[in-house]
Amino acid sequence: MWKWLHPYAKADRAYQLCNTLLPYFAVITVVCLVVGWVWGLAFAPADYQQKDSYRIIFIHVPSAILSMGAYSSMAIAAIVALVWQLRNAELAVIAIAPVGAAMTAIALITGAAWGKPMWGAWWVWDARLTSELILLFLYLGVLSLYHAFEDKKAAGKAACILAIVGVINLPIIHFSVEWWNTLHQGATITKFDTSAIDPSMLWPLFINIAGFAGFVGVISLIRLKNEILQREKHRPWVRSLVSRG
Amino acid sequence: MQVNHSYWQLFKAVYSKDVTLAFRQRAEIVNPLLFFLIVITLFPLAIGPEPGLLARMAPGIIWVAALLSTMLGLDKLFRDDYHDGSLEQMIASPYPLSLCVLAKVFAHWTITGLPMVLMAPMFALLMNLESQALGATILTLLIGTPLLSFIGAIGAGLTVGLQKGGILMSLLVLPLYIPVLIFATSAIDSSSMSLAYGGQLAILGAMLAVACIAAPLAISSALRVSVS
Amino acid sequence: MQFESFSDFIAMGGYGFFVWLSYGSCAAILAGILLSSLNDGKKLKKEVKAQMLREERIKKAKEEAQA
Amino acid sequence: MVDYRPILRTENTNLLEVKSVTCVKQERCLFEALSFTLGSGKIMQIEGPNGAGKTSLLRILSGFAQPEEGEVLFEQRSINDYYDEFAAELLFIGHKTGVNTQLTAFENVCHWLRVHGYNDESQVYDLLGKLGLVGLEDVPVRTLSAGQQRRVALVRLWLNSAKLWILDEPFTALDKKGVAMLQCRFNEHLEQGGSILLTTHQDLTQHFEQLQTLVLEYRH
Repeated sequence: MWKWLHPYAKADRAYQLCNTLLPYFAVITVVCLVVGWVWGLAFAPADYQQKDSYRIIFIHVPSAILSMGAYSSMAIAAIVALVWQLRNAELAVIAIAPVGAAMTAIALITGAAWGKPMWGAWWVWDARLTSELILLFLYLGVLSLYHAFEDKKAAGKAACILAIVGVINLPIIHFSVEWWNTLHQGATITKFDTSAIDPSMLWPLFINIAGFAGFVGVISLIRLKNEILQREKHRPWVRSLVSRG
Repeated sequence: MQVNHSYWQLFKAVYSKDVTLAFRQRAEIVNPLLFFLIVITLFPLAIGPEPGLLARMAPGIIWVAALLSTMLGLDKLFRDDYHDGSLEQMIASPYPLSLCVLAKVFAHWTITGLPMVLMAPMFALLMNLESQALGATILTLLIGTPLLSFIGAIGAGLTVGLQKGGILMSLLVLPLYIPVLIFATSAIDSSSMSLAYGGQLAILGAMLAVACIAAPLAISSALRVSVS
Repeated sequence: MQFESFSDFIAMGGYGFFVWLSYGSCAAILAGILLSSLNDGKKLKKEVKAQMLREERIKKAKEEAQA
Repeated sequence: MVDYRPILRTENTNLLEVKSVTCVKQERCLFEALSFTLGSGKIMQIEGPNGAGKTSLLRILSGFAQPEEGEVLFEQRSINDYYDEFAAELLFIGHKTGVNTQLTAFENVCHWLRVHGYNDESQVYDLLGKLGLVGLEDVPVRTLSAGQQRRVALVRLWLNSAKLWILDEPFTALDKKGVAMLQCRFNEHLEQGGSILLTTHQDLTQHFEQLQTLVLEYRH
């Protein structure tokens, strides 16, 4: 199984792979995001209870899902990097982290903006919002640890270790926060029942999720390309690539 | 020279070195405790001295203070060994590095965690905590503070090679402390309401068991990265 | 189309501020990270080019010194 | 601990084998495709200007740092895969000597012995005396001079059964007598079939017949 993967362990092949994948991801992203946003904002019917404010769901839910998804893919890359000593996987960890942090930030901001009309407060110590906030701290930890090291080889390894420690802790944190929340829950919080959502709202949601996933892919690929270039700066293939155009 | 491998001997050697050093520079033991005490003193001054309010907030205050004073000692955990080259000698020993790390974490707990457990009754008195909650406070500190040392040591190992590792370490470690904080404070809360708190203690114990096994591995690989 | 007019669309049934705040900040963050990533790549390529030119200059100077 | 290792040691095997090792630091290539071997009973001096990568090389050979490419074999096995076994046969003394300045000389040496699995502490006092630290055995090391502190670290050379010694600038801060003692100890170790890898700016050619030298150049 590893045979077909092996060539991509070489930096220049990985760079080429990024280049081939990038257009597909870009097309998916642009199409899905345009369709999803227009549909979600203008064509999806208004919610019976929350009226038009529920339209935030079309960016809040995808960004929340992708913030978790990006973290788990980052952790998988970190495990691959440490176990099989693959340099490119290490770079992938660093490439995914910023876009994951951005997704988390979007989920938090949209959550707050949705919470104000619904709950009457910008911030509520709701279990999901709280664990999202902690997730943001974990992302920022990985990023700031990476940037604190001068030796980027050591930086990559350290970031990988932290990402793995984080992913082991994440379920524990999530579970504990949820449990803490049910313990302290006040009466003001209304729960959203997402399972009973109407298909006419579900479709734009799915399309938006696909669009956000594509966006995470696009940014990860671009940043992975950058990281490879940065690390292989002095290699001949980079030079010929640059001088070609 | 005779070579005689004994894991227990190694554990003792590393542990006793750290503890001896701490006892030679008393400040290392006393300062975190004083810090703990001062933080706890600040709360009544900030939020008012009503006994009811204090008792309500006591578990949280005691635990936040415990988290912060554990962080104080963590920065030093590997720093001296890193700078004088002892860490390299530890890596270049025929023993597994994780065992040395286990001994060092245990020593750190003896120096910072254990005194806090012993002083807990006094803090509970200061905060007007109900007497039935005292047992829970001591028990959660007893199980929770080694957990803090283990998790914190991962951060300390990752940042030991950095110039300004101290603040960064707090940023990395504090989010990971959240589950400990939640379960410990809720155990004290339950006990002050005369409810059973065995469940929370069991969860803390389970986390400690996992940390005992997994954390030394993470810490030793972090140290290898920092040394390279 | 769920809305009668463009102003209705902007008003979002009274929730316009919150909806547009979310979408606006989301778009800003997405665009920001995309542009900065692309910009990083361009900067890197420029750096490599500059390094190559520098090396060429050193080489030339050495050759001239020899000749 | 039981030794399960297969017996591979024939007389002329190479103790240490370096296979096309490349080291890149801070985006600067220090050395590329470096290969050499070190047999038992041999001493090798690594020379080169500051910044040529001497210390980096020693750290790779001791297994602290990983090379960009290539591998290091000790008794024909990769040091990374069998690190604990390799460490049992390695004595490393770097720039940072691993001496804690708060502890006394005696405590330092004993701690080192215990961490490395040696448990005979009877000779420590005598050896400290032999190295000119009489009366200083039980004062904190921070009160000693730089040369004396280095001697505390170098006592380990008399207290180990490692085959391979890797020493980074062992002669720093030592006086003439200290240097002579060290060279004498090196010869003993070589006669017993041990090997030494060291960096130093001293000229060692007169003192060791089997001296090999490896010159690293500063690369831009």
